[in-house]
Amino acid sequence: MSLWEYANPVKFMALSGRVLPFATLLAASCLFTGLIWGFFFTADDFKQGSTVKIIFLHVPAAMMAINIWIMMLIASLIWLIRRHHVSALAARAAAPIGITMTLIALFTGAIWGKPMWGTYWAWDPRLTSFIILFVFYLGYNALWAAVDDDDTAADLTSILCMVGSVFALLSRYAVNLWNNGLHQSATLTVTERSPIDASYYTPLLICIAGFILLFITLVLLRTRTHIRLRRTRALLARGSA
Amino acid sequence: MFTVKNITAQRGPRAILQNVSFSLAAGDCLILRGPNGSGKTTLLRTLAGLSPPSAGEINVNPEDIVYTAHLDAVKPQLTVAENIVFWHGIYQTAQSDTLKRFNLTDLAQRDAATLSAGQKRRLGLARLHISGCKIWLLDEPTTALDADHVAEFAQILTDHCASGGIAVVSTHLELPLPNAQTLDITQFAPTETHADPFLEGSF
Amino acid sequence: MFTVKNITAQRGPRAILQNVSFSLAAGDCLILRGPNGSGKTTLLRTLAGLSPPSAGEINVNPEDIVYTAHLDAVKPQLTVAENIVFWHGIYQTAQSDTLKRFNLTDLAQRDAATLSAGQKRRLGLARLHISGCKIWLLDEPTTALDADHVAEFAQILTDHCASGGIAVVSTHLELPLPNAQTLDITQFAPTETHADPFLEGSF
Amino acid sequence: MIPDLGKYATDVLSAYAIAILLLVALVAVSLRQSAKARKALQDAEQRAKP
Amino acid sequence: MLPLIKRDITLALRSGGGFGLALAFFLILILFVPFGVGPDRVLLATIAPGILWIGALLSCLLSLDRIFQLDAEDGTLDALATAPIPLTGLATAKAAAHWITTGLPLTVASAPLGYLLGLPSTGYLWLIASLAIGTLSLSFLGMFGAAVTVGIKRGGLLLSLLVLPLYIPTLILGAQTVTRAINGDNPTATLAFLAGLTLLTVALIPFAASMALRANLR
Amino acid sequence: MLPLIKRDITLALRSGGGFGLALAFFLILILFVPFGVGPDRVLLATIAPGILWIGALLSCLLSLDRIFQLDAEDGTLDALATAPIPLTGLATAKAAAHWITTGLPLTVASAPLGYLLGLPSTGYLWLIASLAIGTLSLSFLGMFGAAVTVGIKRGGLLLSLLVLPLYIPTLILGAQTVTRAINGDNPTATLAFLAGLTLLTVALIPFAASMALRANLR
Ligand code: HEM
Ligand SMILES: Nc1ncnc2c1ncn2[C@@H]1O[C@H](COP(=O)(O)OP(=O)(O)OP(=O)(O)O)[C@@H](O)[C@H]1O
Ligand SMILES: Nc1ncnc2c1ncn2[C@@H]1O[C@H](COP(=O)(O)OP(=O)(O)OP(=O)(O)O)[C@@H](O)[C@H]1O
Ligand SMILES: [Mg+2]
Ligand SMILES: [Mg+2]
Repeated sequence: MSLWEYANPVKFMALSGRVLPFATLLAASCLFTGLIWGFFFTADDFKQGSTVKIIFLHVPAAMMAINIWIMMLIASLIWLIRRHHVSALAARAAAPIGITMTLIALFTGAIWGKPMWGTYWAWDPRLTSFIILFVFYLGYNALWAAVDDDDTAADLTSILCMVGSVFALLSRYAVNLWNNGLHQSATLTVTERSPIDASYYTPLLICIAGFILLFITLVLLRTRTHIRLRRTRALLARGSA
Repeated sequence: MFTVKNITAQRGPRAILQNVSFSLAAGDCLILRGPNGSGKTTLLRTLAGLSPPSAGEINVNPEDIVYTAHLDAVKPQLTVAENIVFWHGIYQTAQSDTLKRFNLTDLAQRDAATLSAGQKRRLGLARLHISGCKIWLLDEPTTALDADHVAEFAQILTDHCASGGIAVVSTHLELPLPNAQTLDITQFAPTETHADPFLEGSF
Repeated sequence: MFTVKNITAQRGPRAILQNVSFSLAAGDCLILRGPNGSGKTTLLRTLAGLSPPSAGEINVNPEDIVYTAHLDAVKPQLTVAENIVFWHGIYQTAQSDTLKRFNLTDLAQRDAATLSAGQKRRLGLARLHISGCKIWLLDEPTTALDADHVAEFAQILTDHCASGGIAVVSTHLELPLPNAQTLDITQFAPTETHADPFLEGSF
Repeated sequence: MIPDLGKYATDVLSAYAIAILLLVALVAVSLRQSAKARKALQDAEQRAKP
Repeated sequence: MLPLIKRDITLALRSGGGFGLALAFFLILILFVPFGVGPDRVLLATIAPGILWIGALLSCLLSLDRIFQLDAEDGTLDALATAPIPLTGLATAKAAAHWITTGLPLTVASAPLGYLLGLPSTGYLWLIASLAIGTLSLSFLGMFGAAVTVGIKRGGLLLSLLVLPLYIPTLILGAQTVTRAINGDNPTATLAFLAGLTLLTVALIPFAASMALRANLR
Repeated sequence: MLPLIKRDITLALRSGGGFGLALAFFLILILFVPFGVGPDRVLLATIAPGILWIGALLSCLLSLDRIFQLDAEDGTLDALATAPIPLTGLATAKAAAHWITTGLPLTVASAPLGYLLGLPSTGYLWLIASLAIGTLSLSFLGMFGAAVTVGIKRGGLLLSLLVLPLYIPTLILGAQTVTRAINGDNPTATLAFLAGLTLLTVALIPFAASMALRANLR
C-alpha cells in the first residue's frame, strides 16, 4: 500500500473525512492556548513594550505564507509528474490560505512597525519581498479562476507556480541588491533585532503549531470542497450528453 | 498506415468517444457521420494530436498529418497570396498551382479580411494542398462553399486519395466521394465506465 | 410590409449589388441564391440597417427586424440559459419555450464555450424566437446543423411565415420550405456605372 | 480582564483584531463554500440517479 | 440598458474578467515605481500624487479593449446594433459598466496604495474624490476610443494611443488637485474643473461613440 | 521558424500592428510623467532611469496579448501546432519576433526620451545596454505569459498580472544599472547579473511556454 493511493478522490474523501474533526480540534486548541497565553500571560518587553505580543501572530503567519507557497510548488510538481488530481486541487485549495497568511503578516508587521520604526511601511527588502509574494499568490489564484477546463487550469497553474518560484527567489536577491545599493537610512531592520526572550518561546511555538494545524485543517476542508465541485461538474456534464 | 486502436477521445473532463478503432491504408477516405455534438470535432482533434487520447493508441507519423478545423487559419491582414506563401514556408514545400486549384487566382492580391465566407474557406482549404501531407483530417470542410465549389473540392479530395493519400472527413452534407467508407460515430458513445476519476465510487 | 427599391449594396469601397428590388408581404419567405462572393451577406447587412445602401430605399420599420449573421452572437462565458435571459432582457420580451423549441433544454446549464459547432448555432438561432420580431434576416442559418436539426429549423421557419412573419434567407443548401420564393442575386451584379467617385473620369 | 498594554494598546489590539478577523473570514468563507459544494453535489447526484 | 450593464458586470466577475485584475495591476504598478526610482521616502512622497494618478489611468487603459471588442468578435455587437436599443444607450451602458468594474475599485484601492508611497495625510480625501470623479471621465473617453478601434483586431495598443492624449486634461486636473491639497493650496477649483470636464464628457461622448460604432459596423 | 518570424514582423508592420505603436505609447508615457509629477528638472532627472525602464516595460507589456491570441482566434495556432515545427521552436520564434518589433525599437528610442527627462550624460550607454539585454528577457517572459493565457478571451489584464511579478528582477537590475552609472558607482556587476538572468530566461522559458501551449490547445 502506497501513499499515492490517497491521491484517489474517493480514498482521499474517506480519509480526510476521518482526519478532519481531529485536525479541527487540535488546531483550535493550539491556537486558543497559544494566543491566550501570548496575549494575557507574557510580560512586556523592556524595549518594545506590549507590542512584542504581536509576535505571536506575525511570525507564524509570515512563516506560513512562505511555507504554503512551497507546499503549492510541491503539489504542483506532483500533478505535473504523476497527474494526481487531488494534488492539483490541494494546491488550489492552499492558495487563498496563503493569501490570508500573507495579509496577516503584512498587517501585523505594519502595525508593529509604527511604534518600532515610526512608520507603517518602509521599503525594507524583507517587507518588499512579502508584497511580491502576495502578488505571486494573486496571479496564481486569478489564473485558477480564469481557466474553465479543470485539467488545463491545473497544468497552467502548476507551470506558473514553477516559473514563479524561480522568479520569486530571484526577486528576493534582486531586492536585496536594490535597497543596499542605495544609501537609504535603514534605521532598524527586521534582521537586526535582539534574540527572542525565552518566556516568549513556548507560546510562540504553540502558536506556530496552531497555525500549521489550522492550515492543515483548512487545506483538507477546501480540497474536499474542490473535489465535490469537480464531481458536480462531471455529473452535470455527463447528464447532458 | 494510419491505425487507431481503442482510443478514448476526451473533451474537458468528459470522455466523448470510447473504443474508437479503425485502420486506413493509402487511398482510403473515411467519412465521419453523427449528429451535432456527437464528437466529430473531438475525434479529429485527437487524431491530429492536439488533445492526446486518454486511452488507446494512434499509430501514425504526426508529420504526415494536416488538419483543417472549423476555423480557417487565415490571416486577415495578409493578402491571399501572402497567406499561401507563409504556409509554404512553414511546411517547407515549393510553390505550385494552389491558387488555381482552389479558384483563388482572381483574389490573390486581396487582403484576406475582405473575402466572403466561402472565399475564405477556400483559402483555408488550400493549406491541405500546400502542406504536401499524406493524411488529411477535415472538419466540415465544405461549410460556406457553394454547390460548384463543393463539387470541385470533392474532386480534389478524390484525386488526393486516388494518388495514395488518406482523408478523414467529418460532414453533415452528402459529398460526392465514390470510394469513401462511412463511420457512424454514435456507436462509440461512452458506456457507463468512467474516464473521470471524480465519477468513481461515491462520497 | 417590407419593400426594397433599387438599392445599391456596398462593401468597403465597392458596390457589390445594384438595383435590387423586391417586396415582401406578411407570410412571405425569400431565399437568396448565388455563388460564393456574390453578395448575399452584403445584401443582408444592408437590409438589417448595418450598412446603409448607397442608393435606393428600404421601406421597413427597423424595430421589426432581427438579423443572424455568420457569427452566432453567443457569449462563451455565460451559460446557455444566461445567454437566452440576456437577449430577452435586450428585446424586452417574456421568456417562453425557447429552450425546448431549439432543443437546448439539456444544455441549459452548460457554459456556451463548451458547445459543439451545431449546438452553438442553435443557441444563436434561438435569438430569432426570443426577439419576437416579424422580419427575420438569416445568413446561412443552417451551417453546422445536422440533417435532423435542419429539418426542424425549416419547420420553425415555415411556422414563422405561416403565422404572418417574413423571412429573407441566404443559403447554399436546399431547405425544405414549400412556399418560399427564390431570388437569384447574380442578376444584380453591378454594371459599369461607378459608385466610387475615384473611379470616375481619368487623371 | 485585558492586561495593561500601556501606550501601545491600540496597536496591539488592532493587530490582534485584524489578524483574527482575517482568520475568521477565511474559515467562514471556507465553511460556506464547503456547505454550498456539498449541497450542489447532493443535487447533482439526485438528478443523475433517476 | 440595464440588462446590458448587468451582463457586463457578470462577465467582468466571470473567468478572465477584469474586476479584481485591474486592482492587482494597479498594485503592481505602484510597486514598480520604488523598484525603478529607488526606495527614498521623500522622493516617493513627492511623486506620489502623479504616480497614483498615472497608475490608475493605466490600469483603466488596460481593460478598455474588452469594452466592445469581445462583443464584436462573437457577433454580439452586430446583434445589439440591430436590436431595438439606441447606439448611444449602448455606449453609455458600456461606459457605465466599465466604470463600475474598474474606476470604482481603483478609487477605493488608491488610499492604501497611497500609503505605500508615503502620500501625506492631507492628500487622501482629495485623491479619492478626484479619482472617483476622474475615472468616470476616463471610462467614457476610453469607451469612445474602444468604439473607434472596434474593427481592428487586437487594437489594444492603437486604442491606448488614441485615448492617452484625450486623458491629458483629466490627468493634469486630477494630479493637480492632490498636489495642491498636499502643498497646502486650495484644491477645490481644480476639482470643480475636473467635475465639469467629467460632466461634459458624460454628456457628449456617447454621441461621438455611437457615430464611431455606426461607421465601424458598416 | 524563420517564416514565422518574418510573418510576425510583417503583421506588426501592417495596419493595427504593434511596431510603431509600442514606440508611440512609450513616448506618451514618458510625456505623461511631467504632467503627473510636475516639471521640476532635478526631480525628473532623478527619477529618469526608473521611469524610462518602467515605461519600456509597460510598452512591452501592452503588445504581449497579440503574441499568441491573434493566431489562436483565427485557427492559425491549431494549424501551426499540427505543422511539422516543434512547439518550443514556435515559442522561441514568437518571442524573438516580439523582441525585434518591440524591445529593439524601444531601446533605440530610449535615448532621446531620456534626454527629454534630463537623464545625465553618463547614463545613456548603460541605459541602452541594459534595455537591449533586458527587453529580450521581457519578451521571453511575456511570451510565456501569453502562452499561459492564450485560452482566455481578452486575457490582457490577467496576462499583465501574471507577467509583471516575473518582470521584477529584470526591472530592478536594469534600473539599478543606469542609476549606478549616474551616481558614479560601478554598474558592470548589475549588468552582468541582468545578462545572466536574460540567458537563463531565454534558455528555459521556451520549454515552460511549450508546456503551457500544449495544455491550452487540448
Ligand atoms: C509589514 C511589515 C512586515 C513584514 C511584511 C514582515 C515580514 C516578516 C517575515 C517575512 C518574517 C520571516 C518569517 C520567517 O520565515 O521566520 C518575519 C519575521 C519576523 N518579524 Fe516581521 N515583518 C514586518 C514587520 C515587522 C516589524 C515592524 C517587526 C518588529 C519590529 C517584525 C518582527 C519580526 C520578528 C520578531 C520576526 C521573527 C524572525 C525570526 O524568528 O526569524 N516584523 N517578518
Ligand atoms: N470543454 C468541454 N467540456 C465539456 N463538454 C464539451 C466541451 N467541449 C465540447 N463538449 C461537448 O462534447 C460533445 C462533442 O462535441 P464536438 O464538438 O466534438 O461535436 P461535433 O460532433 O463536432 O458536433 P458539431 O456537428 O455540432 O460540430 C458535445 O456534446 C459538446 O457539447
Ligand atoms: N471590405 C471589403 N472590401 C472589398 N470587397 C469586399 C469586402 N468585403 C467583402 N468583399 C467582397 O464582396 C463580395 C461579396 O461578399 P459577400 O460576403 O456578400 O458574399 P456572399 O454572397 O455572402 O458569399 P458567401 O456565400 O461566400 O458567404 C465578395 O466578392 C467579397 O470578396
Ligand atoms: Mg464539430
Ligand atoms: Mg456570406
